[in-house]
Amino acid sequence: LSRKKTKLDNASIERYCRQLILPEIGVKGQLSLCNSSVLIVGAGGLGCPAAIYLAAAGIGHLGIVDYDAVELGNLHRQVLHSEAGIGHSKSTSISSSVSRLNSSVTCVPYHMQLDSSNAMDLVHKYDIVLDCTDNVATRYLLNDACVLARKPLVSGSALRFEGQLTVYSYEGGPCYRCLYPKPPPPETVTNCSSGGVLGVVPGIIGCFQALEALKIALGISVSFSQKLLLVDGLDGSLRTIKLRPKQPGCAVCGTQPSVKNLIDYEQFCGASATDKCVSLHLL
Amino acid sequence: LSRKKTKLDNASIERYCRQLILPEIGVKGQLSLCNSSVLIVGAGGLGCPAAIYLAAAGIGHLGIVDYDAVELGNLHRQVLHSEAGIGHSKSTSISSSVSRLNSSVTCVPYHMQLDSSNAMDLVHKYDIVLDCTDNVATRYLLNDACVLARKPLVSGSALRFEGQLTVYSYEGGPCYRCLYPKPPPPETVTNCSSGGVLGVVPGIIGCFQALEALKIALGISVSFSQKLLLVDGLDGSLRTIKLRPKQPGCAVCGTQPSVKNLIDYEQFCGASATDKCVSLHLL
Amino acid sequence: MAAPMDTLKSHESGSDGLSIRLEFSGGAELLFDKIKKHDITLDTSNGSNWNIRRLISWIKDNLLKERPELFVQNNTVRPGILVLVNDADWELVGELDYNLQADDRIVFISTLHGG
Amino acid sequence: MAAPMDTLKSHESGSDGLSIRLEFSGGAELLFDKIKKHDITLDTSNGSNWNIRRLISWIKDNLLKERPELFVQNNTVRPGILVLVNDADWELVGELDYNLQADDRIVFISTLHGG
Ligand SMILES: [Zn+2]
Ligand SMILES: [Zn+2]
Repeated sequence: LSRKKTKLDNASIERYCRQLILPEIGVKGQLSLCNSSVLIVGAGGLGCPAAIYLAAAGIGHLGIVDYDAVELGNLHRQVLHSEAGIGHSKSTSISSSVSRLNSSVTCVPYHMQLDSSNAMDLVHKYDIVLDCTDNVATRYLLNDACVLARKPLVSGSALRFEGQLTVYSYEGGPCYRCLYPKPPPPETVTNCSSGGVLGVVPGIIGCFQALEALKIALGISVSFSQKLLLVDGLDGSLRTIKLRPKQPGCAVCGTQPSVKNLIDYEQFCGASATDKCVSLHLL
Repeated sequence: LSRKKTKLDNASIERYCRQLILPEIGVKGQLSLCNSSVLIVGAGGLGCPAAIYLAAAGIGHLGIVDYDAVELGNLHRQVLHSEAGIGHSKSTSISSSVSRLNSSVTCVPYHMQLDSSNAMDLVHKYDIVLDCTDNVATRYLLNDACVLARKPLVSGSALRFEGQLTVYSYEGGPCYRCLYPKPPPPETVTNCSSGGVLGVVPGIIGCFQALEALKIALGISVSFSQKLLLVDGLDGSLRTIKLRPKQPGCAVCGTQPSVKNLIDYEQFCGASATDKCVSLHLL
Repeated sequence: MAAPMDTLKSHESGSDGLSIRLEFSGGAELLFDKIKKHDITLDTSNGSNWNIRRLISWIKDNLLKERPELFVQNNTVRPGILVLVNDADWELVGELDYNLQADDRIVFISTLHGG
Repeated sequence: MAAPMDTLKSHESGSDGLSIRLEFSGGAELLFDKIKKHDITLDTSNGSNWNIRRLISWIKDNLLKERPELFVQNNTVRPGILVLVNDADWELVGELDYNLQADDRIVFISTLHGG
């Protein structure tokens, strides 16, 4: 996106000194972070913590994709937005919060729906992609785009008191389709609107997404490639699962892929990528 | 601190609807959150995420204690502060961020050093206390104050790529002194200034502190009483340790306590509670 | 790691049945009265093996009260449910053909999509 | 849970020594060349038991290169280090007097204070 930094200025040394002294980072690692770019798809419960911790650590370029506007009902978990921002673009809202914390980070808001016509161009521009979305169709879309563009995908999800995290298509590991070749029947899919979620659970998962992205940018081994982290906030269980390897028969990352270009994911999943909150009748 | 809420207004229903529909919360649980108060001691790497997620969830009253002012070197992990806030009080900075997200939360900044002369009064005013501090003397002070005032203490800590979390003095569990009757020799203590820390690690621990505090406020079982969560961000290990029970011989929570009032903790630990960052000579 | 602790016992305990732990999470527990953990004992009196194929059928007949299509389709779990055998993806151990061992922990997880 | 998997082997393996896993974290690893995990075999040829008291002394003599006072004081670990035996606080199993079993995992953790 721009010229590589080869030297840290004094302001950067002062800003990052507590992480510069970590032997796993040092000046060389900090330069790697400053020269890395991360695309965050979804400016919600996962995207907020992920964006702010990546910006804090000094990832040089962030892109934030979300077509949605801030609503009051988002603020219980989407902590970078504000009451004053209600009605405004979520991606711009995150971008403002990022700039207030670290003006040396270039943060580009993309106020648009990611779809098959625009995903490849966008994904090609970034080194690492974070799946912070909230629907199945966009998850398949983003997976295929990352496989085709050869970008690692750090995927998080949360619902109720539970969260899941894994890194796809990195260092020979599996992709989303290797695990889930067929989309779930639409009637089995629950999103945060209908199932609810405790805000701090995507908070935890979004932090882990930032951590894994930082390790990729630093060239440190990631912890959750071909592994799945399961967090249950209610009973406090934190479990790491060993996943299957990359599948030779996978439709997109296998040896003879049938998916060589992005397809129509709403049709593939039988579900919309833009489910809006259903209104609740509680009382 | 003020009158109890007995009913949720329409704005609250809209704001909290995604967590209201969780059966473990519901209207009754949300009222419990709105009628609870949490004191956060330390407005740094742990205090920032803890404060914002507690405010987002609707904890009615927050108190934020910190004597310090925001520095550029804080911003790699203390994500509620901003470049514009450099030089200003950290507790006020957090309080402003909280108000922007949720103006229905009363957030009181205490710009002061917690010490033996003021801790009891402050701790008595709140239901739950979060230890988000960065030094041994304040950790013993806060432990003793919480034991004497019979308040649960949700304790987090982080250094380098590692974090630790536990809940003290809750439901018959041990206190900090039960585990650590003697303070560590001062020369063995490393803080974030000298040891460094990757910002997202206190981010993860601070989120877990918020989660445990919310469960206490909701009357749901906590996960880390008499248990210690160990997070290693580098190798991705998340381990839960079974701790010793409350110790009958504990100096403060035992059957014949010798500590019945707060003592001089800097003397007890042989270390200051206000270690400031040492300047770094990196290049 | 919950490797089989005592495979000796599993071979000897035919008359007592095969005891395993079932767990449901990610929302799959909502189909089972919201109960996440079930300790069950499978009948081994006719001497035949229990593989996961047979276990899924047993779950459908014995634990699943309503809307079985949200859990089982075409004699396997429906797309979007991941099966774990002792904290490993079932693909690593033979999927439907894996033979259950005493004290195995079999977990059925719904994939989450929220964010 | 890393319970002793094979205590039978531990009793028979006297001639080969007692194999355990040592781990250091929270900064304690900085005293051991930053190596967090050490698989060690303790000499059992004289037939006597290995308890944690003897293990700490062995660590001081064999693994600890410099500034032993940052790890050991008065023949035990210094204040601020927590000892775990197979993911449980050593206070639950007898502290210094706990007798090591084959394949035990003994962890020494420095308490963190940063925030
Ligand atoms: Zn694949
Ligand atoms: Zn105590």
